Amino acid sequence: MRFGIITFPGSNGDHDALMAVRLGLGQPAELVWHTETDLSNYDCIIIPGGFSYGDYLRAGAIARFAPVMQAVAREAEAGKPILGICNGFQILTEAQLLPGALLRNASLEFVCDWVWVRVEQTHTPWTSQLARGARLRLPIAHGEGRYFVDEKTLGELERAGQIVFRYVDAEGNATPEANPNGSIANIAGVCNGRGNVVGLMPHPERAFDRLIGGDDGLWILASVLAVGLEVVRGRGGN
Amino acid sequence: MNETARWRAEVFVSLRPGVNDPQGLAVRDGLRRLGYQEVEEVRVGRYVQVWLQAPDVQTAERRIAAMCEQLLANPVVESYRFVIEPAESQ
Amino acid sequence: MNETARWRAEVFVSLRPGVNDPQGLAVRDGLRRLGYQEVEEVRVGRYVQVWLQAPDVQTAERRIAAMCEQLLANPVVESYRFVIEPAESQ
Amino acid sequence: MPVTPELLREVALTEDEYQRAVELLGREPNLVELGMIGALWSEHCGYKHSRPLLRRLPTSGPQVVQGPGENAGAVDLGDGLVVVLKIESHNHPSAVEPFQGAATGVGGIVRDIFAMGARPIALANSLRFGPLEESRQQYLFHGVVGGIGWYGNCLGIPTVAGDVFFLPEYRQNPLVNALCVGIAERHALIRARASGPGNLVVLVGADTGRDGIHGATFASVEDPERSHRGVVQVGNPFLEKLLLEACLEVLQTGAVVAMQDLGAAGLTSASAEIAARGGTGIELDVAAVPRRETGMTPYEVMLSESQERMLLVVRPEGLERVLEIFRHWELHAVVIGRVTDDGMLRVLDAGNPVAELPVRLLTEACPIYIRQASESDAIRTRRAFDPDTVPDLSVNEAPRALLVLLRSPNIASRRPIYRTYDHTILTNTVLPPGQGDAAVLRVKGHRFGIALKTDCNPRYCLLEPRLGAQHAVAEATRNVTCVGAEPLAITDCLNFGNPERPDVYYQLVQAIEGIAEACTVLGVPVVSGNVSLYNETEGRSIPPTPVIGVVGKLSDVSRHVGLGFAGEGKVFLLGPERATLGASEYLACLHGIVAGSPPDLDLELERRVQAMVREAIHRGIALAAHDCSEGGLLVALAESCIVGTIGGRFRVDELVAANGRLDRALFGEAGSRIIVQVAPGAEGVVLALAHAYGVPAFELGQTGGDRFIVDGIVDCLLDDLVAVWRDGLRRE
Ligand SMILES: Nc1ncnc2c1ncn2[C@@H]1O[C@H](COP(=O)(O)OP(=O)(O)O)[C@@H](O)[C@H]1O
Ligand SMILES: [Mg+2]
Repeated sequence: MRFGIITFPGSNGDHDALMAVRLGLGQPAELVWHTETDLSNYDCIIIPGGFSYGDYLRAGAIARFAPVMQAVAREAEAGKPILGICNGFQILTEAQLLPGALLRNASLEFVCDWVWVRVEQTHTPWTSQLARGARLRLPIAHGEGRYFVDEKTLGELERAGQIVFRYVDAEGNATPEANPNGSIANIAGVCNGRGNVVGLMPHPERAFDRLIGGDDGLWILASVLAVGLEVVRGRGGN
Repeated sequence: MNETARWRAEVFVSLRPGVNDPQGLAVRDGLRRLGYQEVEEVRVGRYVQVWLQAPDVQTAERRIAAMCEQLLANPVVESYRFVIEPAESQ
Repeated sequence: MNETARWRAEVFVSLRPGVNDPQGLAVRDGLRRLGYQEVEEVRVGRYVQVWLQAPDVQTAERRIAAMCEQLLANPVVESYRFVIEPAESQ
Repeated sequence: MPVTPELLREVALTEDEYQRAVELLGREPNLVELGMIGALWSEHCGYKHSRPLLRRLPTSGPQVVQGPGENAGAVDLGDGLVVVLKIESHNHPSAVEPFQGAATGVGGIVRDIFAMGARPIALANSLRFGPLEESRQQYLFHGVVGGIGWYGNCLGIPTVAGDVFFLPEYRQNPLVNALCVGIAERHALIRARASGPGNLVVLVGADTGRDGIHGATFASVEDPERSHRGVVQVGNPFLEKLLLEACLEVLQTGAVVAMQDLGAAGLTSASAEIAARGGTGIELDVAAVPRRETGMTPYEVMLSESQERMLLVVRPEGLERVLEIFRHWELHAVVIGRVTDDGMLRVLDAGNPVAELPVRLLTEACPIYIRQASESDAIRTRRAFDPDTVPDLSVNEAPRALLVLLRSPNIASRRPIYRTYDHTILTNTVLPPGQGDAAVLRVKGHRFGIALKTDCNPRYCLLEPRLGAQHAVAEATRNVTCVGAEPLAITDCLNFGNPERPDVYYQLVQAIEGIAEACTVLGVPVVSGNVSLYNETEGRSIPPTPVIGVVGKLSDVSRHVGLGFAGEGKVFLLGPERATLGASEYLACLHGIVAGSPPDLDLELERRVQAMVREAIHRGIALAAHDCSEGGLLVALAESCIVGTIGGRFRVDELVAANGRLDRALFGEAGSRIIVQVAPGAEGVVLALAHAYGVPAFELGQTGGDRFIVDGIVDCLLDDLVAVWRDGLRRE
């Protein structure tokens, strides 16, 4: 499966995503510069972390207007698996390809740590190989990760199964102490209505090897491979 | 644009009521600790000054409103307000 | 304080002229890329709203000025300006 | 032009220095030239007090690929790779605007690393403040930590190590030292030497504004706050990220002859330095320099310290390709001049000459000062204090003393700091901050890894600078050893007061001697560094603070250990059994006394202890290792239990007997001490190893359970220790 990893000026997680896919998954991956307008070559797309355009104004606000984002919107519409990580998640919400907004952490501080998240939905291509309720240990590193939607939208997201990950403690409970940034309802990641576009604040691409603290992130990145396999089968392969 | 003038817009962006503003809380607490007990509430937003060319104030207003909608504010969580005045030309 | 009223101050903090404002540059370039070619310069600062109790507007002004000096702005790189108006009491 | 005393003060030249310049030049310099000479003859650029002293540092070794003199030092790692390292201070700017001051400090040191053609892979920082109880110190602390985090996080370079110390003497003069480490292919290292007359000088990055004019002289004058408001700069890490990527890409073209970052004294310093190293001259036209502000004079353009700019020397035939790459990264790059063969730095303004100075006058003719050195009586008196005159600790008071120390800002958990630094980005961080005595990073595709740490106990240095500096080298290398790495090289940052005062000059001389001695015995060369003098306000100077940054190599990165006890096992103390209360954290925290003589240091023993611990880790018989530093033995044991989330039961009666006092045994400090947890069954091997290396070893006890027990002295829940240690840096 070919992964396209989008690089904006100021992206800094692009290389990590590339390494995670190549070294962790053993799949081909390429960096795609933000001026690119055609993403049809890739089977799935990652919008990585970083500080696109310095995160000036609001994280992701300026990047969402990059030429490549029109192509992203097209592919999202077409149902291609798209994963926004950290700054990528922020860009996707700014572009309104995902609901809600990401605000400054409640602590007002940047936070870098390892956290537990619980898988809430498995109908997305990025969680298809995980069990509902499964816990993953992943790094976070962000200053604007406080997920916000109004109460009404929150109810809709719950009902539509769009809440994909929540911050939990080691026992799997979504407690206030387990919430690193003040996100509403401990939300760590969401998807669009169709489920193919997923955004999350934790960094699965930084957890692909035990030597650097863990490899739970591979579950997320590898899930999409299974989807790819189905696509190939559907095309009449074996 | 053959006949234009120079304008300065001041845009005030703030979080919508109902959206938590931890920075406002922190500033409020900081002020109280410094002895400003009379402070009841603080909200922190963005103050953006934009200098632009436009033939008339109506056009300038229209353009600034569009910039706010598109980029300067995020309608999901923020509201904005602006004022425009002529700027001395450079 | 036995006879006080409620005031709302709007404080506008911006970087002093001449101080590099990378955020302003990024926003300016962003706006231009979006087609707002008429934008000449952008500077991004803070917009702080403070609700406070004070017996009269002079006191409110004096207090707000002191808060700006002490906490709301860093006089080394920033300048500020504020307006005060009566706020409806809570 | 009338040369008034005010004018000379403005450019920070003395009357004598001015006369020297006139003599060398054979005429009076004009205003632009005077500004240029003043900037390059400042302490910051010219090292006029430290240069002769720095010659005493050992700088060579088989591993050294590049010693001092370039933008950064470089050391061989094997497999064709080198590690590049450099530390730098940003003390004065941080005192005035802590957030931006610290942020731009990170920006500067990162540029030094990629100017060598190395990709930056990690950052560290060494910080000093006044007492954290004071609100102004909290403001400085939060500002500095915030600025460091912001810049590094935004750039995407992990900040993985550092050290912090709080002492009243830093109240007016906080210290902010930033260290960056990069990796390069040995053959691709680039030097900042402008060679090849006719080659083009290209300026790339931020537009030039009136930022920090005279920042270099400012950093060499006392009391920044009063005299130099308004020179603060706002950093742009986003632009720096583009610059970093673009510069590394441009080097691949082979068209770049030299690269130099613009730091203190801006274009003047950058162009003079590359010309001096290349033995050439340079001609620039300031009219070509892109400006952020209108109406700037040539003087301002030449001395502006606008951040995020680099100077390159490019072969004409490769120019188009180079500019093309910069365009791709959306950066401004322009040709502003060319290399000449006449040894002159010539500045034009739209073709009209505005300055013409011999390069050597700027760089090599800088006056050198050797000052009177004498120790202050006050310090001699303080050192003579006998800690035995304080009453010994009673057994009942020991648990409380332990809690007081664990809560001390000099000992408490650093998590509130490093949690705000991205330390997982780049996916190389094997031992993150807080987990080991040094950070460990892997190098993808290679078996080896590298370790990194900074250290300096300013109390030791205050009371006895030479010994204190030796301790700094010993502690930093020991920390690197404690994760299993062999110390490879040192980068040092010498933070001192005004060297024109005999007592400060004495400290400087002594500290440099101390570093030199320790480096020699431990076999670790100094390959780069930085000097920051005049750190004083109203005649009150900071304690001498020679910060030592060490980079080490693990031949097999998977063979590392952390500082936290890993499950159950026996614990040993390696190193001297006797400790000292003089200059200790214990005396300061429990008795309010900063006096006495720091622990003495047997550098030979230090070398053996470190070698032994590295071997134990390498052979897999040490499961954890932790250096005993501030707070002494009991604090070190508690820290290893806390980080390992496992209790333990220990006994120290032998040590109490040997030390003659309970407080000295429990909380006294000493060099060359490491506690190790030994793999079950390997206790005999460790003792044999200790014997073979001539290292004293004492069995301390056994880990396990959820209580922290020292027989007859302390018995509490480990969680009670965690609670105070965790929040010691949090003050509201
Ligand atoms: N300013 C800092 N930035 C990042 N990490 C830091 C900083 N200060 C301390 N640390 C980390 O916290 C841990 C404890 O540091 P320190 O107390 O200096 O250790 P030691 O006493 O063993 O030298 C180390 O992992 C160190 O790298
Ligand atoms: Mg310590």
